[in-house]
Amino acid sequence: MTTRITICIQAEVFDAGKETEALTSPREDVGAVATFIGYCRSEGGRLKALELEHYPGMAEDEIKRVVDEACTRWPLSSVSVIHRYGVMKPGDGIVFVGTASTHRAQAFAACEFLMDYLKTRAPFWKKEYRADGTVGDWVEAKADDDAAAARWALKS
Amino acid sequence: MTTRITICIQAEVFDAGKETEALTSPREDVGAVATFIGYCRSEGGRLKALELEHYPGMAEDEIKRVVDEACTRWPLSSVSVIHRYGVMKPGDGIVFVGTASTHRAQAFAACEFLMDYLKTRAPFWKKEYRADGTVGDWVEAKADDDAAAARWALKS
Amino acid sequence: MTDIKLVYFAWVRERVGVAEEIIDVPENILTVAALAAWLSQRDEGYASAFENPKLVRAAIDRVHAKPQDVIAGAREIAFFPPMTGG
Amino acid sequence: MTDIKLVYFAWVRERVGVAEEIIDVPENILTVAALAAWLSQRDEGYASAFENPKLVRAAIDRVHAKPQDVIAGAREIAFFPPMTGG
Repeated sequence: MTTRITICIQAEVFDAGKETEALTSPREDVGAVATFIGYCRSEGGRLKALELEHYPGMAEDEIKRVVDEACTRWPLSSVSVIHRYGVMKPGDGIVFVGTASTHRAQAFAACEFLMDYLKTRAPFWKKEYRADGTVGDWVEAKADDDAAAARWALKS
Repeated sequence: MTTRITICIQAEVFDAGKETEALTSPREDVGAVATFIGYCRSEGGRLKALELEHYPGMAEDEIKRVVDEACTRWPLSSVSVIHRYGVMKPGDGIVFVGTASTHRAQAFAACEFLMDYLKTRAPFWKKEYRADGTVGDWVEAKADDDAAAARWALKS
Repeated sequence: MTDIKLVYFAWVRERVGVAEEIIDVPENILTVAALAAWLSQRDEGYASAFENPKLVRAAIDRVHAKPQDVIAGAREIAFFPPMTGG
Repeated sequence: MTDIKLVYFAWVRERVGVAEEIIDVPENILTVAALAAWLSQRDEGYASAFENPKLVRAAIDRVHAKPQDVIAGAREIAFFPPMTGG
């Protein structure tokens, strides 16, 4: 199956609705689309913003590698991954992942796989800016995220 | 946690982008939105349309019951379920399920749970209309779908 | 005898020939399964609809029901094939 | 000696004090771990960046690398904390 792949590393805001539509249009063989959007949170009002730093070049390459891996595991007609960098405010979208397939189980599995991967392998780092005006810490990686990625038995 | 719940059983087309946005706006505590859209497929050109019949009243009630069940299992800030009835052409959206939570694992799990449920318990039935102009069969329920729902140990 | 509203969907509806009806159900018909068996004796359409009881599901007052569930007090009973929404 | 481009991200970059640099790496530095250990002796900033080697990840030519991976032939080596994207 030929998979239509879109990968964008960008500073600009994305439109989740348009990205979702683009996953199917104009195909008539897509039965299932799963999407995920990760947002910047205020953490109960504690944060004013997050700054996302990334490794240009490697970010694209690494995401492409895992999208290719997803395509070997599930029959996907389309995959879109958009990951933003720069400063985000609470409520702003940071990442969009969308997968299209004939059946729902494949679309869901591929979408969750891609997100678990992005969390642990895509070269992005988040720094906190606090609501009180001070610069916060770099967000620490979570053991939860490693465990989530390990479920898929990723070669590391 | 108070969950904002939207359930619509409608003939009208839905706009997946607007529905996705509505899941978060204007909240700043949502970190993760998972959505699923099920589409009418042409089945390789074999089908001209699907007609969805439903049980008015029970459809709303039954979907409300499973949304409530999802809310007891995962901390969700918003849940939207839209299920259409009537005649759909290949490429038309049939169902939209969206879940918003603080973290992605909960949003994904709730979204997949809701879809697995809808497939096996929501009172909707699909009839095929073939590309050659003849009326086809009622779509048969799949053992796969029962197995998918059984994963969640739903009380039946 | 008790008046109960019966509703049918999909191919059950097509075979029975009506979408809904009010029927006097004899007092000795106690369960969903008994009701289905009794209905299947009414005419060929009902017989065809209920010929394989395993393929017919039911709801009592808009809640999924099992064959052995008691119908006493029901206002509306629905019969339909396994669902294929979503 | 071999010229290698080194790039740093997030708090590794902040502690080292530069985002990227070209460094002559001695021929006897064979692995990622050896390179990190050698860099940490350059000054306090590097020492601070690499003080807990378990917290520093590396990539060779934009592919994730392990501490024991050989750096021979590398054009660009990156050091950074565990990733927190998505």
